[in-house]
Amino acid sequence: MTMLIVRRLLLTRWLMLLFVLIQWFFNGYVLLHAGQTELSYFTYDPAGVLFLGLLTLISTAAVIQGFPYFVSQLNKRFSYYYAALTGLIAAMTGAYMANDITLVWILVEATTLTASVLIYSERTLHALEATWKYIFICSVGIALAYMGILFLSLSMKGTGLHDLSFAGLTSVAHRLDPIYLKIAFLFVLTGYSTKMELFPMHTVGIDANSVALPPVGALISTGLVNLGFLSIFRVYKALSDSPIFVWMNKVLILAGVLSVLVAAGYMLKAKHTKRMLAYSTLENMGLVAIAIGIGGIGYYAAFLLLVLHALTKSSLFFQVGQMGRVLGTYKLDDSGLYLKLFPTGAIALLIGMLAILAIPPSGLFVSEYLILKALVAGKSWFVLILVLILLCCVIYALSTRVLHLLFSHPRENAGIHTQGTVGRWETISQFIFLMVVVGACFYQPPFLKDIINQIIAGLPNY
Amino acid sequence: MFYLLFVLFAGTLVYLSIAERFRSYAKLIAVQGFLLFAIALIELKTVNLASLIFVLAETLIFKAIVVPHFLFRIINQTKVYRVHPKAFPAFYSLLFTMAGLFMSIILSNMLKNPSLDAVFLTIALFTLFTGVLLIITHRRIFSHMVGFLVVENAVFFFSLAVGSEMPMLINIGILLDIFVSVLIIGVLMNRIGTQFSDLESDNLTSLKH
Amino acid sequence: MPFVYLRTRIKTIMPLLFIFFMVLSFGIFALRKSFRYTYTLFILIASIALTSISSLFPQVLTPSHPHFLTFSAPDSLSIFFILIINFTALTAFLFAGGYLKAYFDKQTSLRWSVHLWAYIWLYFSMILVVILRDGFAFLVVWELMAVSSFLLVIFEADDRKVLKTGINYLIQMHLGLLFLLVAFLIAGEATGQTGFDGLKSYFGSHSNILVFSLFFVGFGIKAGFIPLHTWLPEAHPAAPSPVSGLMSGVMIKMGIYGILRVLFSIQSDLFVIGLIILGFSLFSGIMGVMMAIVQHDLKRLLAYHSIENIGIIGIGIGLGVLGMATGNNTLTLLGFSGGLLHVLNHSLFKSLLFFNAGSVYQATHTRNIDQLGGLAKKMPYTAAFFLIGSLAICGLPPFNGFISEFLIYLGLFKSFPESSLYFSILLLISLIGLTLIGGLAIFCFTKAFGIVFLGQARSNRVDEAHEVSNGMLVPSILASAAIMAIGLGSAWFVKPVMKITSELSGAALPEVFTGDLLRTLSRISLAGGVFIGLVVIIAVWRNYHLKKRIVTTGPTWGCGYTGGDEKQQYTATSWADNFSALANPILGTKKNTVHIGENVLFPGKRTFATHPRDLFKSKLIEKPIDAMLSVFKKIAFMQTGQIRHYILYAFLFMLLILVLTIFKIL
Amino acid sequence: MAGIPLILLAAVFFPGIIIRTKSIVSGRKGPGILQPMLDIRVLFGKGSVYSTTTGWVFKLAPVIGLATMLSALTVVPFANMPALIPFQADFVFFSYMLALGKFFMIIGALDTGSSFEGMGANREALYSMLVEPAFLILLGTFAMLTGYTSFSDMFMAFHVSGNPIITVFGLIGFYLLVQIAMIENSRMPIDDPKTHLELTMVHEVMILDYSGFDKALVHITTAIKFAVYGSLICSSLVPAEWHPGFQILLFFSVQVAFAVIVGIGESFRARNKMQKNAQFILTLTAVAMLAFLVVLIVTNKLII
Repeated sequence: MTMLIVRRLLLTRWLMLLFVLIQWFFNGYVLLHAGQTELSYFTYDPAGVLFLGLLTLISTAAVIQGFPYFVSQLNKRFSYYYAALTGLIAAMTGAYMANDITLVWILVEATTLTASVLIYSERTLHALEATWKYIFICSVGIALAYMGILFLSLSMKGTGLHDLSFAGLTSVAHRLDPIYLKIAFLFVLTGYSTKMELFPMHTVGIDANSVALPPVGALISTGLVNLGFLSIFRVYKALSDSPIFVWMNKVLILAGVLSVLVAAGYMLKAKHTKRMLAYSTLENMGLVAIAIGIGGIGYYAAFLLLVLHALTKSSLFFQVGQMGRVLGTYKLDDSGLYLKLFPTGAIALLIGMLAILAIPPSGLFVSEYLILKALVAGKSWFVLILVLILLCCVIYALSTRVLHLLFSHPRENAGIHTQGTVGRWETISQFIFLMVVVGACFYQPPFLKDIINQIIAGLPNY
Repeated sequence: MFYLLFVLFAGTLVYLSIAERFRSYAKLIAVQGFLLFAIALIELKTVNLASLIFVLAETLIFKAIVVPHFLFRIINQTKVYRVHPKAFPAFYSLLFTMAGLFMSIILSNMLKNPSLDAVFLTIALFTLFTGVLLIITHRRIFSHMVGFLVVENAVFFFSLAVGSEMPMLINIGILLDIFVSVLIIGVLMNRIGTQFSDLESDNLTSLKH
Repeated sequence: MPFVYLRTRIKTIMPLLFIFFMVLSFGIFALRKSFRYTYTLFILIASIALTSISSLFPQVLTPSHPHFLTFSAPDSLSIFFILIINFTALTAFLFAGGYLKAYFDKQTSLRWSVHLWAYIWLYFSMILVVILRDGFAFLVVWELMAVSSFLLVIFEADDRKVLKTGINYLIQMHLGLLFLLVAFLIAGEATGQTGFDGLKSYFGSHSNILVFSLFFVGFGIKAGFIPLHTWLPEAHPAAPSPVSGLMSGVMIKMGIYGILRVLFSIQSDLFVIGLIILGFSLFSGIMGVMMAIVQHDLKRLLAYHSIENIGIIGIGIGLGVLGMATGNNTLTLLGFSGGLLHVLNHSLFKSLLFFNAGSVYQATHTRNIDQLGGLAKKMPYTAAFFLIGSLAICGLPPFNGFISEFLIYLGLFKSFPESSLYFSILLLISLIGLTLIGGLAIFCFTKAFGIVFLGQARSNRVDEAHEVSNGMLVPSILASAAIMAIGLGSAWFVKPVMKITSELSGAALPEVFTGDLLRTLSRISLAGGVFIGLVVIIAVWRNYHLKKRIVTTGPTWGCGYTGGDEKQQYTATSWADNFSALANPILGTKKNTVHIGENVLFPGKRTFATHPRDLFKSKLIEKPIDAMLSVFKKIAFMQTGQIRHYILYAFLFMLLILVLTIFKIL
Repeated sequence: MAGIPLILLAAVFFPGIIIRTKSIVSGRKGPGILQPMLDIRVLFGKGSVYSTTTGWVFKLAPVIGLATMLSALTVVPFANMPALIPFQADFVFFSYMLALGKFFMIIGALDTGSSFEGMGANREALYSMLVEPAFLILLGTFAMLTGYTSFSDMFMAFHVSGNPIITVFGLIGFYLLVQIAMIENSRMPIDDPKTHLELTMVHEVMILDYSGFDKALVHITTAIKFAVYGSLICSSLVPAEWHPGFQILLFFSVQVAFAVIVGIGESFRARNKMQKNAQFILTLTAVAMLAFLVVLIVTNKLII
C-alpha cells in the first residue's frame, strides 16, 4: 500500500525490490517451518511450499522485467501498478498456504481485484474491455465456486463440523452425500476454472493476458493458474476417499480434453503473440486436468508439468514482452525477422517454443511422456489418440507462427525496423529458467521428486 | 407467511425475465432486497445477535437501498432505458424461466435432504437459473449486472440455508456481495459509462483470436 | 596389471569424454565467426576418433553411469551403424567446409554458429540413437536428432518455402516420435521395462502385429517408406547439400536401425511381418524410382532415389524376415546382410552424389536439370565422381551397389529350389521388383548424368561454371575410394556383415556356406579386376592406335541440319517422356501446354511445362490433414468476445455434466 | 574355358551369315560371309573424327562397351566345360555387366548433344530396362529347375530330356532367349539395322558419331554379343555326356542356325511401331512367367 503514498518512481522500485526480498525471506521461513500451521488458518504444506517457491522465483523476475515499462515520472500509473502487484503476490502467497476452503476463496477473490487493476494499467479501450470481462466473469466464477462451497457445507450438515478446513472435510468426506459432493465439486471446478484457465471459463485468462503487461501476463498465467489449480486440487484431494472419486476423475478428464481441443482450435487461428501463449496455457492446463483425472503416475506428471510450465511460460511471456518492445507490436502479421533484430531474445524464444511444445530436450516432455504412460496404463485409447492428434495440431500451429516470426519477413508493413532496443542482460532470467526446464529432462532433482510425492501421497491408486 | 415471501420472490424473478425497462429492473432488485431481509429475519433465529444484525443491515441497507440507488444513477447517467435494443418477444424468456423453474424443482427433488426445506432449495436454484439466464440471453451490460446481482441473491439464499450452522459463511457471502457489486458498479459507472456511448456489450467484443 | 587397470579406467572415461565433447560444442557460440568451423571440425574428428576406437574395441565402451547417458555396451549392430555415421559425418562436414564458404558473409553470425552447432549435434544424437537402449533416453535423442536436423534444414530460412518445408519436417518427425512413444509405452506397460531390452520379453508373450506396426510407422517415417515419405523429397532439396548428404546418407538409416532392433526381438508372426516389410519395400522401391525419373530438380531426384534405396534395403530385410519365418537359413543370412550392406553402400554413394549435386548447384545456382548440360567439360572431376556415384547407385559392377544387390539376388535364386509354391511366387515377385528397380535406376541416372553433364549447355547458367576447389573434392575422393574398395574387395566387407547378421538373427552360419559365399565374392572381385584390366588394355591400345592416325574434330552429325542448337537436345522432360507415357496413370504427371492461337495476328509463345506430382502426398496425406485442420479451426468461432456466450459455455458445461451424471454415463 | 575362343570364333562369322541369309532370301548375291570383319578392318585403318561437343565420356564409352562384353564372357560356360570364372548367380553379374556397357553407350550418345542420338539413347535405355526382368526370371526358373545358381552348373544339369513338360519349358526358354538376344542386339522387331531414317533407328542412331577405331569396337561388341547368346542357347541344348568334338560341332551348327533364323526372320518381318515396342517387351516378361509356371509344375510345387 505504501506504493500508493510514495509517488516517486525510483523509491517505488526500491520498495518493490525490498518487497521481493521479504518474499524471499518469507519463502525461506516457510521452508524452515514446513508442515507447521500458523495463525490457525495457514498451513505450510508441501503443495503450498512448492508453488510458493515458484511464485517467489517468477515474481522476482517479473518485478525486474516490469521496470522498463514505467520509465517516466510523469504518469502516476506506476504507483497503482506496483501496489496492485504487491497485493496480487501477497494474496497468492496467502492463498497457497490457506488451509480453509473459505479462506482460499476469499484470497482468490482478492486476486481478482488486484489482477483487474494490473490488467487495467494500460488504460486503453482494450484494457477496459478485458478488465470488465475479467471482473465480471471472475465474479460469476467466484460466485459459482461459492455455491460449491455452500453445497459442501450443506452436505456437511449434521456432521457436527462447523468449519470448512480441508482437514476436516477429508476426515468426513466418506460419510457425505455423494449428490451434494458432486454438485459442489462441479461448482468449484467451474468457478475456479476462471483462475486455472481450464475449459469452461478459460476465456477470461486469455483476454487478460492479451492486454496485460507481459510481466503481469507471466504472473497471471503461472502463479494465478497454479492457484486456481491448487484450489481445485485441494478440494479434489479432500474428497478423494469419498464415493465420487471416480466421477471426479471422469469430469476432470472431460474438462481436460475439451480444454486441449479448444486450445488447438484457437491456436490454429491465433493472430496475437500473447493470446497464443495464453492458448498454450489452456492446452497445458488441459493436460494437467487429464493427468490428474487419469491418476497413477499422472499425478506426478501433473505437478511436474505445472512446475515446468510455470518456468517456461513465464520466460516466454518475458521474451514476448521484449519482442513487443523491439518490434513495437504483438500482432503476428506485422512482426517478423526477430532473429536478425534481436538474436539473443530470438534464441530464448526458440528454446522456449521447443520447451513449451514438450519437444525433447524439454522437461515438459518428461511429464507428457508420463501422462501418455498413464493413459496407456489406464487403457483409455480414445483420449490418448485424441490428445496426440491435438498435440500435433498445437505444435504445428505454434511452431509455424513462432518460426515465421523469427525468420521470415512480416506479412504486412514489410519495412520492419526496430522500435526500441533491449539489453542482452534482460534475457538472463529467461535463459536461467529455460536451462532449468531443459535440465529437468535429464535430471529431476530429488527434492522436487520428494515434495511432489509428499503432495500426492495418500491419493487413491497411487 | 413464510412461503408467501418465497412466492413473492419467485414472482419478482418471473417479472425480471419479462421486464422491458431498466427502471423496473432496479425496482425489482430493491424489492428482492426487502424480501431477502424479511426471509433472513425469519430464517435466522438461532444465530447470535451480532451477526444477525450484520446480516439484516446488509440486506436492508445494501441490497435494498444502496445498490438500487446506484442502478438508478447509472440509468440516468447513461440514458439507456430499454432492456432490449430492438423489440424482443418476452414469450421466449418467459419460457426459459419456466424451464428453469421446472429444472430447479427436479434438482431440489434430487437433493432431497431432511435437514433442508425443499421449497427453500427450489427457490434458491430458481434464482440462480434466472440470474444466469439474464446474463446469457441479454445483450446489454446493464442486464448482465442485474443478472449477476440476482445470482448473488441466490448465493445469499443458499448461505441462509446453512446459516444456522456456519454463520461465518453468510458473512463471507455478504462480503462477496458488497465487494463485487461495488467493484462492478464502480467500473461500470466510472469507466464504461463514460467510454462507451450506449452499453451494448457488442462494443466490448474486440478481443478475439 | 597396469593394462587392466588402464582399461577399467577407460571404461568410465570414454563416455565421460564423449559428454565432455558435447559440452565443448557449446563453445561454438563463444568463438569468432571465422574460427567456428575449424573448432567444430576438431570436436567432430575427436568424437569420431573416440567412437570409432571404442566401437572397434567394444570391450572398451561398456556400461558406466552418468545419469542419462547410460552407454549400454553397443552390440555389433550399433557398431556397424556407428562406423557408417562416422564416415559420412566426416566426409559431409569436410565438404561443408568448402560448400558453406559461399554463405559465410550472407548468414548472420548467430545462424552460422547455430548451423555448425546443429551439425555436430545431429552427429552426437545419431551416435546416441544407435547406442542407447532405454526407451525414454532413446526417444529424447531421437527427437534431438530431428530438431538438430530441422535446424540444419532451415539454414536458408529467409525463403518462406524453405521454412515451411522445415516446419513440415519437424511436425512429421514429431508424429513419428509419438508413434514410437506409444509403441514403447504399450510394450513397457506390459513388461514394466520400457526400451529395446524390454521388447524381447514383450513380444514373447503378446501378439506382435500391432506394436510392430506402430514401430514400423514410427521408424518408417524417418526411413521414408512410401507413403510415409512425404517430408523426404521436400527436406532434402531445401537443405544445404552437405546436410542432404548426411541426412540421406545416414540419418534416414536410423529408421532402418530401429526397425532392425525391433525385428530381432520379435519371435512370432514373423511371416506376416516379413510380408508387411517386403510389400512396403517393393512398393517404395518401385514408386520411388518411378517418381525420381520424372523430376526436374536434381536434388529432389536424388531424394526420391533415397526412397528407392530404402526400398531395396527393405526388400533385403523383408526377405531375411521371411527366411527367419520359414526357417530358410540361406535367405535369412543373405537377405539381412544384403540389406545391411546396402545401408553402408547407400550411405557412401548417396552422400557422394549429393556432394557433387551440391557442387553443381554452387557452380550454376540452379538445381533444374533442364537448364544444365555440358558440365563435364567445365567440371570434369565433379562429373567423374558423379558418374561413379551413378554407376554405384544403379548397382552396376564393379561398384559397391552391385555387391549388396547381388547378395539379395543370390538369396532369391538360392532359395528358389526348396521353396513352396506360394513362397516361390513371393520370391518371383520380389525378383521382378528388384530387377525393375535396377532397370529404372539405370534409366534415371543415364538421364541425370547425361543431361546435367553431357551435351551442350541448355542455358547460360552453365557459362560461368568452373571446377570446385580441391577441398570440396577430397570428400568425394574418400567416398569413391570406399565405393571401389567395397566393389572390388567385397569379401572383406561381407564377412563381418554376415557375422552381425547371424549374431542378431540367430541364424547359424555354416562354414561351408561362408566358404562358398566368400569364394563367390572373391570371384566377383576377380571378374571385376578382369574388367578393369580390359578397360585399361583397350584404352591403352586405343591411344597407341590413334597416335598413328589422323584425329580431327567436327560438328555433331546433324542429319544435314548444321545450325547446331542446344535447344534440339534431349531434356530431362523429353527423356522421361516415353516412360511417363507408360507410367502416367500411376504418377499423374501434369502437363500444361499453351498452344499458339490459330489465325491470330502476332501469335504468342507456345509454352510447355510438366509438373511431377506426388499422388500419395496429395491424396493420402495432405487431403485428410487439411480436412482435419479445417474442422478444428471451426472451434475458434467460440471466441465471440461476448460475455454472455462465455458464461453460457460454463452453464452448458455444467448442464452437460449434470445430464451425463443423471444418465449414469459419468 | 574353351567357350571364349569358340564364341569369339563364332562372332567372326555371325554377322556375315545373317547378312548373307538376308541377301539370299531377298534374291541378291550379297557380300561374303567375312564382309563385316573386313569392314571392321577398314575401320581400324581409318583415323577418327570427333564432335566438338563430345568429351571424355564419348571416347570412353566404346572401350567400356567392349570391356564389359569380354568380361561378361568370363562367366559364360560351354557345354560341360565350366566358364573361366564361374560362381553362384554369375548370370546376375553377366546381365549387369551388359547393363554397364549399355549405360556407357547411352551416355556416350548423350555426350554428342545431338537430338537423334539422344532419342536413340532414350529408346535403348527404356527397352533394356524393360527386358531386364524377362532374362532374370528365365534364369531364376532355370535355377529353380536345376537347383544350381551359376551358368556352368545349370547348363551342366539341364538338358531337354524326354519329359514333355520340360520340353515345353525348353521351347519357351529358347523363344525367350532368341527374343532377348534380338532386343539386346537391337534387331527386328524392335529395331531395324537396315533403316536409313534416323528417326526410326534405335541402336544405329546411338553410334552415329563414332568413327574409325571406336566404331570398330562397337561393331565387335555387337558381334560378340550375338555369339554369346547363341552359345547360351546351344549350351542349354548340348548333352553333357557327348564327346567334345560333337559338342563343338553342335555348337557351331546352333550358332549358324541361330544366325540364319535371325536373317530369315528379319527379311520376312516388319519392324514394330515404336509405341508397340514397350508392350512387346513386356509380353516377354509375361512369357517368362509362363516358363516359371511350367517349372512350378515340373518341380511338383503346382500339382494340376
